[in-house]
Amino acid sequence: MDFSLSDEQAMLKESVVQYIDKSYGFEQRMQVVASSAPYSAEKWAEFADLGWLSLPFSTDDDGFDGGAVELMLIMQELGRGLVIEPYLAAVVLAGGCIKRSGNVALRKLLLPAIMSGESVPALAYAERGSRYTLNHVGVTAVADGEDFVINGEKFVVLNGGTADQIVLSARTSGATTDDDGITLFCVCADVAGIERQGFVTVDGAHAANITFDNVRIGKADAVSEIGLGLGILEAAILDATLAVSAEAVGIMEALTTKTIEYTRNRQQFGVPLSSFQALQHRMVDMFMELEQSRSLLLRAAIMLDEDSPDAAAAVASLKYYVGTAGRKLGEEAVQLHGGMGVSNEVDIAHLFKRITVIDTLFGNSDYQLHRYIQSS
Amino acid sequence: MDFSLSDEQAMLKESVVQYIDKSYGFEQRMQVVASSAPYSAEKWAEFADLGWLSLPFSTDDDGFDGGAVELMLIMQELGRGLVIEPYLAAVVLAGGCIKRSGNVALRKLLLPAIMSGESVPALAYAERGSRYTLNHVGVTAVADGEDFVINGEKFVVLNGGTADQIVLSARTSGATTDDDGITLFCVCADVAGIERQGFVTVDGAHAANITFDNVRIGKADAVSEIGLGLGILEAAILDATLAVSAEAVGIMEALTTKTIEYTRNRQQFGVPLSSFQALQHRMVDMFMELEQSRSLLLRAAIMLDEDSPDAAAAVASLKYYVGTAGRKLGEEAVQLHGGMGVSNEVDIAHLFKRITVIDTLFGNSDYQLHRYIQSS
Amino acid sequence: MNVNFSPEELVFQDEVRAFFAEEYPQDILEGRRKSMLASRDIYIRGQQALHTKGWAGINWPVEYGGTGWSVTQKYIFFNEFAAADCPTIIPFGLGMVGPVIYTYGTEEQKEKFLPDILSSSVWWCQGYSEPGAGSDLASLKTRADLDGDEYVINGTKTWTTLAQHADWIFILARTNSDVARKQEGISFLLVKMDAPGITVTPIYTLDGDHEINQVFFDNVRIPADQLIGEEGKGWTYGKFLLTHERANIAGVALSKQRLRKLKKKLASYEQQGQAPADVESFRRKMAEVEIQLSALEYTELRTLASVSTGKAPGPESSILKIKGTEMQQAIDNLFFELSAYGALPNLRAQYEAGYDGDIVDDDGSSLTALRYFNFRKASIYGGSNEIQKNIIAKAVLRI
Amino acid sequence: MNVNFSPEELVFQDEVRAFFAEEYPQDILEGRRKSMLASRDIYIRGQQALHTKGWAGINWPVEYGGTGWSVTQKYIFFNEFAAADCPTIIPFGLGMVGPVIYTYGTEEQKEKFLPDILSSSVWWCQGYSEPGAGSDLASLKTRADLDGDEYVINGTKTWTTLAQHADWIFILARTNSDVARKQEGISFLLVKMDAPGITVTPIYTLDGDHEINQVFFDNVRIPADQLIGEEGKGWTYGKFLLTHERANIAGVALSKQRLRKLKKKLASYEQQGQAPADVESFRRKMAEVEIQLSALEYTELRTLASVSTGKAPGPESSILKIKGTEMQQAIDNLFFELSAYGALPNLRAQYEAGYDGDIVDDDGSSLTALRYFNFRKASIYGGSNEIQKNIIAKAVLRI
Repeated sequence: MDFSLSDEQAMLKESVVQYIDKSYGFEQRMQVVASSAPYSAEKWAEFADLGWLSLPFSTDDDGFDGGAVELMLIMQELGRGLVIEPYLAAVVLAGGCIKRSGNVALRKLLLPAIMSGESVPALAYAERGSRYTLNHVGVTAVADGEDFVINGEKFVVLNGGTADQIVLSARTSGATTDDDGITLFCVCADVAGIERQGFVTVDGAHAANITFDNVRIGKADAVSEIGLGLGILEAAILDATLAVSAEAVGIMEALTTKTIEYTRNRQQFGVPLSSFQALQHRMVDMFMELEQSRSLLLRAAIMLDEDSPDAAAAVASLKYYVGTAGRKLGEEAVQLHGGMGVSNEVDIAHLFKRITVIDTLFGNSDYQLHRYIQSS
Repeated sequence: MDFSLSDEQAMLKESVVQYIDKSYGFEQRMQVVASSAPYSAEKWAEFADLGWLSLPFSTDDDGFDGGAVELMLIMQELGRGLVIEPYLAAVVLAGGCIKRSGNVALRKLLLPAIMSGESVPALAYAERGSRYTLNHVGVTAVADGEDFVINGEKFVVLNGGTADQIVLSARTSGATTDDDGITLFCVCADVAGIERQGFVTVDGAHAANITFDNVRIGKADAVSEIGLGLGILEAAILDATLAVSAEAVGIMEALTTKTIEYTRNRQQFGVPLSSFQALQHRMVDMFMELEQSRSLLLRAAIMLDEDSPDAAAAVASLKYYVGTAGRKLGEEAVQLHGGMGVSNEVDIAHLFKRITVIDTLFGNSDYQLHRYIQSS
Repeated sequence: MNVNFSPEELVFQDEVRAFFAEEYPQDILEGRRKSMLASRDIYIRGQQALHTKGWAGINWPVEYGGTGWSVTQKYIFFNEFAAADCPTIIPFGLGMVGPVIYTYGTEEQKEKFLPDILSSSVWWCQGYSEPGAGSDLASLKTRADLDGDEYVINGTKTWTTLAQHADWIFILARTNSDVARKQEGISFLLVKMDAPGITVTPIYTLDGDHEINQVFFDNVRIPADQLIGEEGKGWTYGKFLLTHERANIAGVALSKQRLRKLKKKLASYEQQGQAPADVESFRRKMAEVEIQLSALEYTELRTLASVSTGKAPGPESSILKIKGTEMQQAIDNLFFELSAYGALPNLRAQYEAGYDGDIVDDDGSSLTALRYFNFRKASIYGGSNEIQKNIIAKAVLRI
Repeated sequence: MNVNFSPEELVFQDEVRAFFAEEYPQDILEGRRKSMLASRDIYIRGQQALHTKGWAGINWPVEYGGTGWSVTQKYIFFNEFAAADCPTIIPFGLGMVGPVIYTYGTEEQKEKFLPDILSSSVWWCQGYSEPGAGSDLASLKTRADLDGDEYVINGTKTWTTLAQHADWIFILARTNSDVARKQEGISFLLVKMDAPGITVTPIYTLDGDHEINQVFFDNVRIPADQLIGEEGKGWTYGKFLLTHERANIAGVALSKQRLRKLKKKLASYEQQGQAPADVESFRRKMAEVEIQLSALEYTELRTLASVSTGKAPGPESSILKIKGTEMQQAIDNLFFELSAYGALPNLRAQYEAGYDGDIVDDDGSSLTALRYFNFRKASIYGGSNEIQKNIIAKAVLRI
């Protein structure tokens, strides 16, 4: 057993920490959120320069071959800094499907553009009524000669409004919730028949509902083998679940630190808020939940990297835990900030909103506990 | 809507309060618990004199015709005073079955003896493996001419070790968990074939497992109609569930009051424990749970008395609540008493044990929530 | 003891039901059922409909134009009010300053202010909290200095709900700094919002809504007869106001209605095959809230019953605030959970009156996160739940 | 980062397993599996079996006869120890006074005491708490006055676990009252339990067990060389002891083993048709505990890993105490819940060695309530969980 970071990992961590502390201020972030742009293209280019966009891709694809531990390290800091750029959507979700593709030509075409920051794709998997189940795929892809014709709607596609490429799950055979018969495709967002209804999400990010109306696509655009896409999708979502959990831990860290700091400085009844024992004990509870979450994160990341048969259960337990404890911690942080906590001007409110949204992504804590029980 | 007590109810309450405060000290109680006797015969005689043993019986049977509100009033105080005498077992459970019997001769025979304190019966309904379901009856009563022959075992019969009469549920037809085919009988505890293995329960009361080995009994001893006993049993258990919930509320009151008093008097770090805000807020939580429990108790009692179709759901929700909140409150009381809380010398420990046991009686909070959902 | 309604009460219940089904503006109710957000106009029209019926002063004595209703009548009214999906009654006039004026005001003040409050022709807001004085309200710094027959007011109020709509504000201000206890120098004043020197600036809450404000007072002059009662007694009146408005403070009727809607939403999700994976666990959580609400309803009724026998609502009624807001928030959370990805789009605009773009979300899911966010305030305002616990500890448990 | 065991560690794991399967007294393990209560003799024989193997000083350095094991080895050992159902190692000698003696004791003291501790031929108990000094330990009143070359001890210790079996006791006593901070006048002393003037009286815990005691000191004289380290530094040594013994303090291995047993019990109840009515809800509660335990296991490993790199176990390890005891108590509670009416009979006697009466309860259910009751102490002793939170607030969060 060894819990120490390798030199490369320590360097990666250090560089992300420094970038977030020095170059990613809350006010700049809020300017982007207030603008019509979904994120800062400038920041995205910096991420590319820093190599972050290449992190999870294999050295065969000219990536840095980062695993779950590296993903954990970067996402924790993106969480702490409330980074609005679509790292999750483009790199972890869409990139995570593409990198697992056996379609070498497609990989060679798409991955370099993602790593350079030129392409910022999205993954469309959820549907109205699918909740969190990945095999619920009602969008159809019907073979027509060498082509497939896609029809249907995808729901709340993160970064879906401005993505240049859309990876989507479509049903090439079987019934709506069959495991078999799901194929992943990658389509250019501007092809005929795609309509995107973009919107802002409640945490200030951007997403879209996307309808496909007789969208024609070639076999060469299949990311997975025909009918066998669920495995790739599940693997990408597992990574993404770890990623948002790590992001949540970063947010929990920020919420805890900022709450302690606020109560130290805020005077009430002539003394600092932090001198009230009832509040102290609640902050200790926050701290303990943070530490327990860190532990489960570490555990899940290592198990994923070791390809442990319990990795899926470990990720489910992690996501369950950060869902429950993270949201509670967010509520406590807001409560202890009093009126300040519910003002949109203050970072606490945005950290709280993001950690709430994270609970919903890829299945909330209730769902994850259910999965954990089924898988253990 | 009217939440005020009638004059008779107010008098009843006052008399029980006074008795508990003046005549039922903790030390006397503990002497009885330490002795080999299951309870004090002297106290029991006093209960009879005070009319408590006649409370729930109809005026036709020379009782006082008390309803759920009266039962609530008396049980709250018995809880507060940690009364060890088997009021629940003899009067509410066994008496509650007998009073609903259509067998007038049996009623006229048994009830006067119960009301005078001469007979102290028990109700045997649970079995190994029945958990809390009343229709799980494996004890058989097979018709043999004018008689029934009883075989099988009843489990954890409260007051079962010394009861003179045993009311029991037995199966006269059908499969082990059928609703139909259950008959209630009343047998003399000393007839041939009954063996009782008595023991002390973890809260200091007495109970027994009772085996029936070819116990022969006459048709005249049937409390219910043949095969139709479940309804009576359910009604008696519903009353009893209200009764122990009221007892729990009395215990919660005592736990809260005593904890506040203890923390006021106990000095730590040079100041009273009660001056620590973290502990104050926890005591406020105790108080709030007590008040919420009181409310649900009142609601269930009134609904039972009004024969509301929602009465069973109201009792289930009450029992669920006092189970959850009561046990939490007990744990908090022990915790705030520190080392004193886990010493067998101190009343807190016994209040805590009793409220823990109450959660188990007639179905714990988990079971009651399940029932509530099914009945609403 | 009984909880059945008397024949007279049943007649009253029918009357209330008929009123909401027929007389009350139906367009308002329909809008609310579609989860539309309420505008200033909607609030006012709703309250004026009540006034027309004579039901605006729910807790007011008959002599001041109130209903004089019994506890049971109020209970019936609020249940029907919530079941009809009425927009909330803005409390600052009818629930707060009105009772202060008829209790402590002069005859002139009563004549001048009460009719407009009852008829909702004047919108009031409340100036208590300050940037440096939230839970520790008594440390407020806004000053009102007597200058001839005028008070000159300087300071900043914050957290002022819907001040942007308000015609008048009631404030607590310091009229005397030279006192032993900081509570003693505080007075209760009425200020017209168009007085020179008042500036209102919005504070956006975390859900993006403009509901609260800062109100700046820069040498604002008001006639001295806009002081309520005695100078320096403002703290007493302010506390009266906070402990007086207990009817419906727990919001039980509204929470019950929302729970009914939640159950409907779950049933419809189940029909469409999109119930939570562990639907029984969700049902247990709903049942737990429902039971807490049943308890709270009776805790409130017990409190009101005791008030109706002449006792003042005691500090134990802080329970109503704590548990009531906890239940509101628990229900918010269940709506959010049930909505899954549907909660993520921030589609406030499309629910506003006059919106005619595409409807992205047709079952109200997209408002669940926003409401959940917004109502985190419930455990903070009106004396935070921590302050309520301090009150119970001190005044009830005496520790 | 990795959590796989190295080949050497796997060999070690096999060795530990083989030891418990073959060398360790099997009658002890069988008795434990039947939920029998442990006697003095059983504890001692168990510890002596470890000693024979050289595994008694688990956390001790090799130079004092310890194992010198790595964090991973200790982790492996404690998991196997728990999985084999071994009776707990009584901590007062091996875990507490031993490390104090080899760290702060004189060479003479080391020679005199350490071998007997390692071989479990002497039973130690701990004299910290006093009737008036529980969580506020530093306010203790027991005095030790130097008289020539002897200390004269007067006072009362309470909560003294298994003092009835003990040959020696280590105590904190006040040797100087004339100090600025009350912590400063406290010394750490070793006392033989048969010294004249010592009286031990039992305190029965709420489950009826005799586990704790009061120990009275009435002019008890001990040689001055039974002082550890310097006079007045006892507080430091006492704190060292409390923060040093962190390995296994969270009890994760034991809790994991108990959770395995709970699952078995549930499976057998399901087979017999007597599972809880809402078995899924029970399973969710089990899963929640299991996840908390996984987290705690890693929190502990992280702490130990950081200690193994030379850092002292910090105050953040108070988490291990708080969460560890919470999990123990949560599992107690689940056992109690699952047992239903089977938990009610108080049948302690029939589980004791030598009992030959009727067996009322054959699945251990009747011990579940008693254990639940008894282990409420876990969040009180060793510095109550409230004190642990104060420590974290002050020393980690710096508030």
